[in-house]
Amino acid sequence: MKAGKPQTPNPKSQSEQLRETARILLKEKKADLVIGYERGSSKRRARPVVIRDEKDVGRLIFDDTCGPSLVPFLRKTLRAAKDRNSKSQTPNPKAVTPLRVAVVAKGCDGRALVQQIAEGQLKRDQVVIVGVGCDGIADQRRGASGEKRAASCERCRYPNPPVYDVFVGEPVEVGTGDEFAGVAEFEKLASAERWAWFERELAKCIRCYACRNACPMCYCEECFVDQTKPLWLGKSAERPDTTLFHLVRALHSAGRCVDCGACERACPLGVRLALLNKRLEREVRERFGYTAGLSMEATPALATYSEEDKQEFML
Amino acid sequence: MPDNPYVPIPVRVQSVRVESDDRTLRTFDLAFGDDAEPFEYLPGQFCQLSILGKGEAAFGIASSPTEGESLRFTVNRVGTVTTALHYLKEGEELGLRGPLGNHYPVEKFKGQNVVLVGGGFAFTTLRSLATFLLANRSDYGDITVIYGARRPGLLLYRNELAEWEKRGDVKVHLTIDEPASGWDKAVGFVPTVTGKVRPSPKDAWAVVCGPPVMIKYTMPVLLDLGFAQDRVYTSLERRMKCGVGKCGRCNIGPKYVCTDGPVFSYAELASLPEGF
Amino acid sequence: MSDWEPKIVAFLCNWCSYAGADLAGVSRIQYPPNVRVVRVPCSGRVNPLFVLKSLENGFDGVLVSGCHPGDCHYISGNYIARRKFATLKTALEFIGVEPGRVQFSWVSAGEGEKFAQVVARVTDDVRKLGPAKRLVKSAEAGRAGATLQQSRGGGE
Amino acid sequence: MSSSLRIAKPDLDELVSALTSRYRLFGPVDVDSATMLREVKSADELALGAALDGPVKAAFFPQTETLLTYDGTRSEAPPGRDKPTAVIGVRPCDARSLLLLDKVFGTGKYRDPLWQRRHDDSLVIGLGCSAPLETCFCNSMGSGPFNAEGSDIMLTDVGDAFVAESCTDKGERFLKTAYKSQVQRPSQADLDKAGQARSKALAVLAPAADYSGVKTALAKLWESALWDEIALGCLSCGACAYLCPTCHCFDVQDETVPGTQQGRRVRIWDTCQASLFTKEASGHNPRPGSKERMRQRVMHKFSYFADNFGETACVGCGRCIRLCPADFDVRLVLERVMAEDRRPKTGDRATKNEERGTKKDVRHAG
Repeated sequence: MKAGKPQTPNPKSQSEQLRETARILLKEKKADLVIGYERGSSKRRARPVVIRDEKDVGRLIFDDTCGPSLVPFLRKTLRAAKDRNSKSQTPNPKAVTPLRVAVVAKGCDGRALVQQIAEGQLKRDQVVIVGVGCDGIADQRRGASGEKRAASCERCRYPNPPVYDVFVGEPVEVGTGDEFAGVAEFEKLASAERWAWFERELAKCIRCYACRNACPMCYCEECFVDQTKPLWLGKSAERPDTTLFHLVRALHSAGRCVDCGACERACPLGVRLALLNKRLEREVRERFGYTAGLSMEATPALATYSEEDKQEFML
Repeated sequence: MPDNPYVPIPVRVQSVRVESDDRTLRTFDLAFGDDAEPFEYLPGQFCQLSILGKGEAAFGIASSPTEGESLRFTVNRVGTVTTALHYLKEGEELGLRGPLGNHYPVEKFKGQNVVLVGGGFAFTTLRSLATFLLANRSDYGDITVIYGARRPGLLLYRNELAEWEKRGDVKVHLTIDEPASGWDKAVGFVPTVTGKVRPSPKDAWAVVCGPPVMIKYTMPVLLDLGFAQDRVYTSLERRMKCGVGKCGRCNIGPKYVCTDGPVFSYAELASLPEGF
Repeated sequence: MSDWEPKIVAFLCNWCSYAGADLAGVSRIQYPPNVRVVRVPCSGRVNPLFVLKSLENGFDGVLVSGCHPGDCHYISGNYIARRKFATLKTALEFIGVEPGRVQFSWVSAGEGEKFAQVVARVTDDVRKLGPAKRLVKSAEAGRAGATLQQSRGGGE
Repeated sequence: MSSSLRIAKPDLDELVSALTSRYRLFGPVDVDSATMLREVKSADELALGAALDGPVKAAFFPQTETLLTYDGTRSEAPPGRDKPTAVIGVRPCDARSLLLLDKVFGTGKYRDPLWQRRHDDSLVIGLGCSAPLETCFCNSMGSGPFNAEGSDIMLTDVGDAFVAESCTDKGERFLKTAYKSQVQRPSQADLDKAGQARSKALAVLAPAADYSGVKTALAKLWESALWDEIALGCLSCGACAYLCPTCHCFDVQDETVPGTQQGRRVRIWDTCQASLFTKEASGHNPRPGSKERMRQRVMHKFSYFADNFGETACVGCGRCIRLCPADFDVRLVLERVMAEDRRPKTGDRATKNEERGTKKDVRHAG
């Protein structure tokens, strides 16, 4: 936790409390397994871990290195279990209780889970949301000091998950100020300057799709870039192809993106991907009055309409 | 092959005909230009056919080098490239890279009996092999062809099959999956028919080509009949791009289908993890 | 560039705008010949990817046109489309694609005159912007692509 | 035969000029948040000493490369090169990776003309690695931070200068004939500093792990449930493969200029982790899931490559760990593979465990 922030009253660290929570969930069979983070390849990195046994809860950690969204790993785990059930020799596969998975969720991850539920991708009773208050993930892009928080965390207004089953630690105070200040600042640039900025950023892209695969909201069975009939997009790493990929990905996540920043952190070359998403988030909020990941019932903005929608841009 | 194995040589469609009654298969005879270098190949090898702008796909050569200079391919329409190929008309040009891969061990077959077992549209390189063996008839012992398809109309090269049946120096056993009107030959799956034909393993080699499931069930039949693992050959298919062992997608264990294959003995496959 | 003429693709819905274009034609209303029309069943059918691919493939401008709100043959296709278009327009302008390259309109089957005006307006806007450069791939592919690639070599 | 030179840092530009007059020169360049291999014209562009994020293979096997250009049904290979290629400032792990790639592209029945065009007569100037990272394991892969294998010339940073040593005849010739600046020999102090850099690097690096049992173990683990477990910790993106200095798989695509019959056939880096990689036109996929694809990647590097070329296709650069979005650690995979091989066999353990966690075990997702 950062210096300068009020210490949590509980003398135990957030990680310790998390381990205790996981132990109880497993012991009381409230969850079959817990997906969380463990210390990774260095002391400033964390990696996803699947805990199945109480005795291993000691591996769980939570701190400002726990960047990756666990939602893709949750989906993967649920799918693997489903595949196994359908292949298993059980006389009545339907009698097998579906796997119930506890997942550690920062504010943004909690919103992603809510959005997945709203989009019918996840059933609420399949997951035990272990909410954690999050003070921001350290910016580990090259050249960053590691002290600063990642861009998405800097502007985060949802440090605590909107929905949870258990909450670990103390809720984190919600930041103030304009979360779209960065977007507004960027928009002051001339069109050509903005284009130059995106060109430079996207020149680094190697089309590895780490951003897409790490994104909690990118769950299409077949991504448009993987379709071959027709082949929508060349596979090259040259600029027009990479730009189109990121542009379409941003459009697909408009009104769904929870600005968790997982894409930016996943990018091995530090391409700043989230700014465009943030701009579209503002558009959707201002125009359609919708914010992703807050309601399990509301229809996502781009899947519905209002007759009163503004149309000043139509000829 | 030219110095640059990625550059196709232009070939011309000499003739094209619909091969199956469901029109999903077309057979092309391709001719080289006058200044083309001699194209030397043996049964079992394949080529990459190239429609510039659409891409490339690999096809076993269905003709035999004993038949003259043109090359024959039978193309099943499944994807982008094969669809583009199906639109080609006589006289039009396309690109060709090859011959690629290894071939059936026709040298080893000399003086021996050969059993060819085929299923469906994978009969292409078996046609090449049978034609090669028949053209050098005196070099080989008994030749047996067992070939099946779902329906009579899906058997490839029906005119030639009829000619072979008339020859008397090759035993031809044709079969279809289910009875059909006008069909007076065998009915049943290829593995079953093979079991009934009971080709002798003595001084014999077997070559099996067909869909994976057919190969899977035919192999044990042949082994039960007494064929040794290293005397049964098959030809494999995998998605390919480069065809020359570089692009890295057609491997089965450490072997590349494009350069170490496509022809493998059952003994070789048994030592590989993925198999067919 | 003096002989350059803008190349514009127009995605027109089958029920209104396409009929509007037709009416403009039979009424012999003059409008610039710069548009190539793609007829789509509904403006809701226009995937933003169609628009982006058009720009990538070298069109200088894109017009998408459908039925007026309330008139959609499929009840709500154009309402859903309106949300998509707003988002697409924002995204394009944010990353620095010039406003005016991609435009949207409602043209009914009876508005031949309006169709002509819309086309004239879009053509004029795009002409002022000049040939599209951002997002364009075609200019770099082909033979140019070969030399380009060599000069850039590795690292990309 | 080996000669050594002292190149004061301000004089580096002379070395770079000597290189660019004869070669297309590539080196590490800082591009905002990443260090990529880019073509360089002058020494001040170079980010020497930084851990290169992009792989060095890009100089010889670019991510997107024209195989041929076409017009209608006629095609031709791209034109020949103007100059051979040189790279400067690459770490020894990266320099060594080029030797492994040359086995793939430069040997066998078919040699790759595009690789040859860039790789023949190339010059590799390595830079001794004085700051190994936590993710580095070159020493476990039979190399080391100052290993000269693959380099023609090796630079060592001694503070205000580099000590340049030739490691091959080619490197020796270049230093003797091309670098014409007044020749300085390294002082004893320089050599001492170089020695200190070496020992410091070795001290930083974790002790070498013994992975010699991996290949034998892998041969027994084809059907193991281990692959399911390992695959759970992977996002199936292509970051590892694209950034790996020895991964060489590629896709081929045609790109036609719209409205014409002209275009180019390009090859583009591809990854065995993508489901499309082996998916056939019929829809059949011999490697349908992330388990099969993960197994392929590990098997290819640590078993098949050794079968075909006698070496492991890994130089221990650690990019696949350091830059992985899920912090997937290939070293842990190797350890688990060996551990699994040592385990007494008790039936299909993991599959049973998955059923509602009846048995107790933990598998971390990496």
